[in-house]
Amino acid sequence: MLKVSGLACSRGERRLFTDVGFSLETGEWLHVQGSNGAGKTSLMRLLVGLSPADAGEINWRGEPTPSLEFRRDLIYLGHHAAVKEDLTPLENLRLAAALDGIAVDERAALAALIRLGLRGREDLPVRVLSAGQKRRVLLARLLTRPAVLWVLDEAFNALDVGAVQLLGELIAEHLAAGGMAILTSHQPLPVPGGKALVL
Amino acid sequence: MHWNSVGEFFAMGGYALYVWGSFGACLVLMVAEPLLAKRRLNEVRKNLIRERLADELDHPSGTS
Amino acid sequence: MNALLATVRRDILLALRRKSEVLTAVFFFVIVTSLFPLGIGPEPALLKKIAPGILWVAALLATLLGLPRLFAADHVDGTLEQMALSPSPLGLLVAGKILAHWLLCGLPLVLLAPVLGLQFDLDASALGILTLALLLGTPLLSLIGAIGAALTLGVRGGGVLLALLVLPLYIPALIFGAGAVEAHIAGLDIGGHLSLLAAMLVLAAFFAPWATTAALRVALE
Amino acid sequence: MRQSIIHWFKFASPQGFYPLAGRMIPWFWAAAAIFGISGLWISFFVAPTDAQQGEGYRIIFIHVPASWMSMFIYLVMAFWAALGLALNTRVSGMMAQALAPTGALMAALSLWTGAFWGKPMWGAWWVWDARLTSELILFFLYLGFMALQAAIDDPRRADKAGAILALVGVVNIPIIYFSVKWWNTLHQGSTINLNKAPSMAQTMLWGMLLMALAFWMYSIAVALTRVRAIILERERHTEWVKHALE
Repeated sequence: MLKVSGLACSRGERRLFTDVGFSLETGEWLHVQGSNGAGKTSLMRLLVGLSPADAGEINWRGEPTPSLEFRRDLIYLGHHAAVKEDLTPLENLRLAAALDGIAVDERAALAALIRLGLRGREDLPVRVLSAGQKRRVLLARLLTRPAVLWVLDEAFNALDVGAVQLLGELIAEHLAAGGMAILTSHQPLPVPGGKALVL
Repeated sequence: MHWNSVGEFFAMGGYALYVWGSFGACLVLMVAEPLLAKRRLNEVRKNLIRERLADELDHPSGTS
Repeated sequence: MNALLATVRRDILLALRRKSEVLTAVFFFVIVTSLFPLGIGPEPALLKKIAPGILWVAALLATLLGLPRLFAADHVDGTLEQMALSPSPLGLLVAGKILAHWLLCGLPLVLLAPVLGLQFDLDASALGILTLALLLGTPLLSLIGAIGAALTLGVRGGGVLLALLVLPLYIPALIFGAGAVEAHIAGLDIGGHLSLLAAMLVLAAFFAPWATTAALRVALE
Repeated sequence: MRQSIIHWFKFASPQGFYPLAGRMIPWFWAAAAIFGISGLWISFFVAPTDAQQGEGYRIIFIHVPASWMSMFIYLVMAFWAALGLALNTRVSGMMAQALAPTGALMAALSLWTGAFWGKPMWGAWWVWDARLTSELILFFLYLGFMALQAAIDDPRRADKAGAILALVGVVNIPIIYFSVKWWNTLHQGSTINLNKAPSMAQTMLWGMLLMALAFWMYSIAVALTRVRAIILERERHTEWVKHALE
């Protein structure tokens, strides 16, 4: 489904990596590893189509990306909180879905928030939540947005033990249902299996 | 040729300030701009040559 | 289309949670227009003559005031990134954001202009023309301004740079907008002014979201 | 055919363009000098005194070419910018960046000479004449372009952002020009105009044309010099630069 070959990237004058290639099929996940500054985040941004590659090809379902179909199948969660501080978790979740052109009713949104352990926080402005809780609001999007490919950049940061466990479960469920995931981290992840890519 | 003397030429029929003010500014700018551009080029060149020299001193064998 | 409306709803909701940001531009408009008579003197004939120009320049600067925030907040918290990767076309979301900017920063000026015009001794028909011209012109300002806001996103000294980029492009809107009111006061036909203003609005509505989207993608790289 | 395409791509790379520009620059300087000297000779010694404006009209021989060049350079700049956006060629962005200061200089010259002509003719250094006003706005557009490029650190992003701005500007310039002209006629602007000032004798036209050619050659020569500097600055870590220096 996802085929990447010959990817190269430089930041300013510095070459980050050259000739990165891998392929991913349904039910598989990729663990991108590397020390600080190795270019993990750059690779993620390149894969999802935020920045152009110096060289190389990315194909999704046999078509070169970025395509509208790719964006429909993709969910990318990066370093940013990507939630609005002035809105409640519920509003954040539903408005984000609306922007994506997906209708998420209150029931589904509530269910997602409760699964992520935000019961009782649904109606507070996000600004009063802790960093870990903000992260959970963002992660709830994984449940409301049907996507095949999850690209999660340092998603396990700022999460407590319980949340790490939970996210591991979510990813495992997603893979079991025929999904794919690309994760970055410099620590072992609580998800079994997985291909490794070291930058 | 309708100028009877050099003085008349420079007087420009009473418009000396305006005519020479214009042509003078034009001359000054059009001399200054290429010089600045040239200086910028020379500056980069000089820095690069120094860098290359430093490289050679750093790797005396010539393998970089 | 739903995504566009959702963006408008979202931005308005956000603005209502932070009312001060919208109100700043409106207060600015009111205060600046009220300062001119104090600086120039209360002579009605003179005020009447300069009214269209002053109201338009003030409206121009007031819209400019809200522009740096148009994309900056979404850029900082990462929601802009999510928009760029959304299955909805980014151009549509951007159009929604521009529309929301106009509803929040442009429309209030249009509605206030007739009231402020009274300070300058404009009669009812001139006030009507002023409102109509602003109604056509302020969306144009939001559209052109959005391009500048996207280009200067995350750039050093963005706010001042934005003014430098955008104000020269505002000149045609100013000329035809203020010109319509002046022509009306002078007893001339104003059809030409308004139709040119409308033509520019159509042109901008077509091209500006596209250029803004391109600039945003560059800024996100 | 295939051969020639490869040939062109060679010059579209900084590596190929740098030495090519270096070889072309002296020729453009020579052409600028020849056109300039003959143009100046016509403007001072051949062209007759104008019946209405006396000798003051001779400013036209630099004012008009400077105005032409300021507009023309913006078009060329936008052309390079569009090319850079469409084909992703690196030299295009560098050319656009190299042209902007020269364009701004031409606009500044046009404004300066316009003021020096206006003082004796209109009795004021500045009159809100349609052409001068448009030129002033064009000058602002150049400043905006340069300021935007200077404010962005990443050269690739600077090129792209500048390109979008240049294209927006190029769409707007006719609109701005037209609206300023409209505004000017409504407010009963000045009746004498610098650009169609004298009853345009044949020799005057020739003088203007030669001066315009001189300005044109000058602009190319300066822009090429500047683009060489930009190429070296941006490519300083590449292997070819090390060999290209003497």
